[in-house]
Amino acid sequence: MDFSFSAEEQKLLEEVRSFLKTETSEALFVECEELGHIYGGKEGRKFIQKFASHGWLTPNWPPEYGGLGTSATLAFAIREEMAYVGTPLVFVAAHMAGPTIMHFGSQEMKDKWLLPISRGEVEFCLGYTEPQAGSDLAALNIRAVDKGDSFLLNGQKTFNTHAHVADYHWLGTITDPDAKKYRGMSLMIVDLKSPGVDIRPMVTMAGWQTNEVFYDDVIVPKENLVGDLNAGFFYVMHALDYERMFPLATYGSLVDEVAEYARTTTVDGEPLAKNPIVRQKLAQMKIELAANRHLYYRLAHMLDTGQVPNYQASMQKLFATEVAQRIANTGMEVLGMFGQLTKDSKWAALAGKTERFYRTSVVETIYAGTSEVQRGIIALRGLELPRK
Amino acid sequence: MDFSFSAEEQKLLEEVRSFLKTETSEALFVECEELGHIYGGKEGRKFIQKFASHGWLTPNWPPEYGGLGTSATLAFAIREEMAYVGTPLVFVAAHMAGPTIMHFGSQEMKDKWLLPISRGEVEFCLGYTEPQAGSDLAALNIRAVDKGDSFLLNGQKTFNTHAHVADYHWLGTITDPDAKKYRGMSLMIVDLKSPGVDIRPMVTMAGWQTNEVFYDDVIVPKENLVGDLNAGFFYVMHALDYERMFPLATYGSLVDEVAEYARTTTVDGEPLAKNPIVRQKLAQMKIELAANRHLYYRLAHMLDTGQVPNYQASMQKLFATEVAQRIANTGMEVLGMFGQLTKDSKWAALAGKTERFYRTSVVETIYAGTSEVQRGIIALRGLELPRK
Amino acid sequence: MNYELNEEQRIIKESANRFLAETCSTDFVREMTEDEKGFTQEFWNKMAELGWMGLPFPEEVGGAGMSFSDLAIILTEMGYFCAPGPFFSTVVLGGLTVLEAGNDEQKTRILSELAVGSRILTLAWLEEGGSWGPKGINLRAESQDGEFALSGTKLFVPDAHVADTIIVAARTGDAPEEISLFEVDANAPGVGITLLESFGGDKLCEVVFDNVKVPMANLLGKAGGGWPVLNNTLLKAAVGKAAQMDGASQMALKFAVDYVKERVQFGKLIGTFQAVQFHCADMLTYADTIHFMTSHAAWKIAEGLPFEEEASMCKAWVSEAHRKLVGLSHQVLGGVAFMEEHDLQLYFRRAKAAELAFGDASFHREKVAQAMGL
Amino acid sequence: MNYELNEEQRIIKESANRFLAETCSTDFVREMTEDEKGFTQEFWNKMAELGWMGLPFPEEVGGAGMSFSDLAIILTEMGYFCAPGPFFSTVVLGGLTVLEAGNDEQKTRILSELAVGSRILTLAWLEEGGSWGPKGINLRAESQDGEFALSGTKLFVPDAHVADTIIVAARTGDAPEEISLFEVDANAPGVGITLLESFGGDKLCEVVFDNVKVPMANLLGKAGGGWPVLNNTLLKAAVGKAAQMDGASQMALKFAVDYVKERVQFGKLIGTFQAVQFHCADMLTYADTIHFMTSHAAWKIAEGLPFEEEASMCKAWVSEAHRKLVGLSHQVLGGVAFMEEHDLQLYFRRAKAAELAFGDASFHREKVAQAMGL
Repeated sequence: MDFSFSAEEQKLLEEVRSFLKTETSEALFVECEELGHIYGGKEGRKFIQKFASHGWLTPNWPPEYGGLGTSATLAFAIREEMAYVGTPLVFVAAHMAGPTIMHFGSQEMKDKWLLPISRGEVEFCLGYTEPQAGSDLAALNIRAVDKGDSFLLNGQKTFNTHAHVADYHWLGTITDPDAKKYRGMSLMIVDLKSPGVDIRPMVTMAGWQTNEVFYDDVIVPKENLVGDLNAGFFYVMHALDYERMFPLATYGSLVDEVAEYARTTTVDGEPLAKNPIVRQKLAQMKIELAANRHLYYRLAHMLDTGQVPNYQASMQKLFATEVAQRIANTGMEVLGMFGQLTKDSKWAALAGKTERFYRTSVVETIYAGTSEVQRGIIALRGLELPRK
Repeated sequence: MDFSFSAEEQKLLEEVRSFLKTETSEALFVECEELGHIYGGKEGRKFIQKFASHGWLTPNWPPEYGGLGTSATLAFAIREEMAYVGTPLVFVAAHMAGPTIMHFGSQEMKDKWLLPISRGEVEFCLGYTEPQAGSDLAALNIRAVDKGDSFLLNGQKTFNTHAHVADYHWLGTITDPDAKKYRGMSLMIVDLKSPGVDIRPMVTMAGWQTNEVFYDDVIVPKENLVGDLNAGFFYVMHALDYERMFPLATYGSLVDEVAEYARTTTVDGEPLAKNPIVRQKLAQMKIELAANRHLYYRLAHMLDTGQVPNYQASMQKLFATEVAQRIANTGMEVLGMFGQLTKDSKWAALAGKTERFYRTSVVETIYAGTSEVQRGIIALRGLELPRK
Repeated sequence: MNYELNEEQRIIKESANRFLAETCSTDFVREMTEDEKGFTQEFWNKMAELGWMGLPFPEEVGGAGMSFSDLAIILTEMGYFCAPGPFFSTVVLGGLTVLEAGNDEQKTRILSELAVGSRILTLAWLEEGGSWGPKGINLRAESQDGEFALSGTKLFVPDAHVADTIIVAARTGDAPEEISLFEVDANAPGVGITLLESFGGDKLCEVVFDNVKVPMANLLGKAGGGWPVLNNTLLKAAVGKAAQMDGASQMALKFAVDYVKERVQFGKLIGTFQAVQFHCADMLTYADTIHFMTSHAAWKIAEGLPFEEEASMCKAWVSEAHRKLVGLSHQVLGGVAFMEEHDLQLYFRRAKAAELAFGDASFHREKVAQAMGL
Repeated sequence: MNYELNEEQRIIKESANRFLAETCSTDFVREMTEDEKGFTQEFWNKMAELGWMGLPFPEEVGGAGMSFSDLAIILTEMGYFCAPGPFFSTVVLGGLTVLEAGNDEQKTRILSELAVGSRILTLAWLEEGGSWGPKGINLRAESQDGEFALSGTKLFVPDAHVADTIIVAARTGDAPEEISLFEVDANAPGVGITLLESFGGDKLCEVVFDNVKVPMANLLGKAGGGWPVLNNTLLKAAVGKAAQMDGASQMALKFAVDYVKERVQFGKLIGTFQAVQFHCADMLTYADTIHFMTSHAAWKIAEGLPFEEEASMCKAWVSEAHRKLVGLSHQVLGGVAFMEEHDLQLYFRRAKAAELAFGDASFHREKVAQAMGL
């Protein structure tokens, strides 16, 4: 057992921290907000390309594809640092599509995509969910029909966060409608500027934007098929095992800020921090963050030792997102009436961060596999409970 | 809406309270304990017969069968009073078998059983569960074969609390093994002194005794069949709707005692009751007791207005038993190290009541329909969610 | 014991439900949330015509002489539909305080206007310190030249921006509870009102009092005797807020139940999944206990019985149970209800605002502990 | 970062598991729970032969010079099997205190005997007041005629009835933290030991000190300097207790999982019901987090790093998570495990005792709050 970073890892993390401190400009955050709390505009890309130029976007990729060949642990740690300061965190191209291309893509595909991705030059967005296929990926309707050199795509996706600023869609689509479920789906890369693609904004209750994407006779060159035809479901599952991680440091930063608020706010002549109930609540959040941190770095450790995370990734997602909701709610409780004031309000505490997180936290236990889906995976895969 | 007892009800409850205060002798509790924390010995029967002589054992029965013709509300309230002082509470004869006989029994059966039951002269015990049929009553194995004037009974029951002191078994048994599930079960009254009945003690982790009962060619006279042949499952379900109630006052008394302990115990120079965390915990228990009380009296109100409790009874059972577990645990938390000492220990707090309740509380969410069964009923019957 | 509404109450409930179903669509609610004023005169006038404003006040002052339980029924329906506007501020916060503390002249004058919908009231008590107790009230009312001069800042004053009259809790002495209540004209010189942007969808204001002159006659109740009145109003308001949550719970439950009966995933209606069933079962249990705890506290108030402990038990329970219920509804509805366009978010926002209003669960548990003699 | 045991630790774990599987059946555990002494000399000697007693002590005093992490592995396996006896009292409470506070003579003398299993130790610190802090220690040690005289009563002293040596925390001054530690012969005149009947299955004692004379040389560490040492030991003991809960969690999980894979109700294996699956999933999540929180705190101690915050985070989390895990196991097993004859009740009892021991979750959360600068 070893719960520390190596000296080398620490040094690199120190550099990342210092970069994040100096390079996260006001303009970056303003742009994000204007894009519907979504990173991917000019400032965002400038930032991430500079960040990526150190190899930090894909640190555990091999150097030939633009990585540093570091441990997964370090990659996980870097994401925690990014999460803590509130910069964009999940890069579909670098963190989901890239590894799948690396594992399953043709040499041509690797050569074409991996270096630009590692440099932060192209942005992808995820295209799995459809209205009737939320937790149930076997229920996809979108069709890609083989037209020789290309596929002809028709259908609809929903909850495509980032689509309005991304370059490409990392799309799951039916390529064999007659196949048994899961066996007729393929992954392809679709240029979002293709004729026939219609991206319509959807606004969430957290204020940030996601999108519906409609495909009407969209042509996708065959070279954009990822790996084998009809193997998409397998690739998605594989990516889930390898790529799922939910750094909770964003919410961790809220705990720190709420604790600081409690230390510096006086109620009835006493610092809020001296209220035993407030103390219990904040300490509990600290403890749950610590527990999550172990579930998180266990995944990295497994990757670093050649193991494939499985139910462990579900457990971390489940745990992290439920903690996230408790943290947001605890923040609202500690801040009291002041917590409900939004950013622009004169009397807002913590610049409205708490109420924003509180709204955002609603979706945490829903997206990327609901808590119910995760508990099922833990039971069936982690404990091998019977399916029937 | 009206949340008060009538003046008449209050007066009668006052009498009950005063009776319980003076008539619950040390000898009664000692005997109970010696019988494996089970009521039904000599002292117990003396007590209940005196109690019943006022009509209080079956207050809502019609006077011709030994009741007072009161509201169900009053009957529910009397049981709360009994629960609070820790006297026996559930009488299978008076509270489960009797009402079913009244609804479905022949006139002969009513004439034979109801008055003695209302006077507390006969004790029944429940005989539903079998090793393979816990939550699932459709899985009974015990067989009663028609032999003309009688049934011949063979099989086994388990978790028959009270069997070692009761006179009769209120038994669910298969009478038509070829019938579809639920349609081949009958209820009958079996004399526990019959030849071929073997009662073996089972000791629970709470210290109290329950029993396995083995039937080996036991003869049961036909007149002991309750209502129609093969209609037993219907009767059991009907009784559940009408007779389920879980007065929480036993645990309520623990809350009061723990609160008193907190008021009178000083830790680090301050009364435990001044500890804000202790205050929150005890207040929460008080609140949950109040919420349960409404679910409880709603059932009485429904009965008094000719409605049939359904999911409402499941909800009360579910809620009450989960609160019971939280109360027992809260008691242990407030008492700290002293709570784990048992009754005979010199330093035991509250004479070990807390640790005893803590052990007992384990089974609350399991017996008489697990919390899982109750939640299912609430969803399916209360909200009409789809079965498939 | 009787767990059902009486005939008259059923009629109140049904007519309120019918009226709001017709007039208070969620489109209207959304529009009013964006609207600076937060309600339309038309909507307000209709409620007044229905006699809602005067419902809990004596007939002598133009009210209907009905009980707090009856008022709670209206509030429940308003909660069910997220009805906007200063009804709660006017009737519960303002009206009940005047009824409790005002002299005959004040009661007649204020409540008769209130009852016909021509006077909007609110109550200003919270300040910067974030305290719920009397020590948190530091806005001073200095007595000078036969009048009072008020200076200080009140926060979280609901609907002050549209109020005609603000009842202000002000400090008139140094002892902790030396608080007095004043009827203050919202348009008086020196009163500065600013809307606070709040996520709950309600209209909370900062109200700055800059040497605002208030005539002696505008003192409500005895000088220095304001705290018990205020405390009383705030506990009633807590129960009134619980009634709104009661109604809102029914709607959040309905969203979920309707959805799980039609949404298919993995080839099945999701309502057939045990996990979904259990979430819904827990919602129903929360909904029923919310309803009973609220009804009980309201009944205590209505009957003129001591209601403090029941009010705090009610607010403590309902605040958390309602939040959890709405959370389960979100969980069951999944991504669909995370969209701004789904109405559940309206309830989610109001649930938290209602939880915080008039003391959250911890605050009221502490009050229950006091009542338990701890 | 490395979340796995190293090779040596795996060997320790496997051999401990093998030994206890052979020698420590639950029949034995039940027998020892009834037994007044609570263990057999044979069992004790075997553990000593395996080198368990001396494991965390330096080689100079006959120990194995291994780390607290290694010790935690042994404790985990002991928790898995509910191993009885005064191992924890002797090694963790007694031994680690001597190691920390003792001078060379004391360390050599006491620990070398401890390491071969010929001296049983325990620690007496709690008293009637129920306080966990130094103020709760009121048993006085009066210095007179070149020795100390101890008078007072200690409670909840584990295994005192079989101990050779009791380390006693006594008050030697009036300042809150003026506490000193003494090595006291359990058989000294004036020492009166009574077993307390406790539901957890462990052996807790009342120890009365009636003017017990203790030579100066038996002072452990500096006079008045006992509190930091004691506090240190108790935090390590909290982590050690968590290690036992870690092992116990694995067994309680195993009971449930084995059962749901074979128990049929409603025509199905109950492990196919989503509700049962979710209970089991939550158990596994508790088990994994318990394991990591414990391993981390133990590692901090082993590495000689500041461990106070991790120890308290560990005990706060594990105390509650383990109780909930055992509760879920009970819920899944149903009536079967409510029977005395099912072994889960052994774990249920020990779970609560372990939760209370060395401070419950609230106590340690408060410590975490302090560490957070709140």
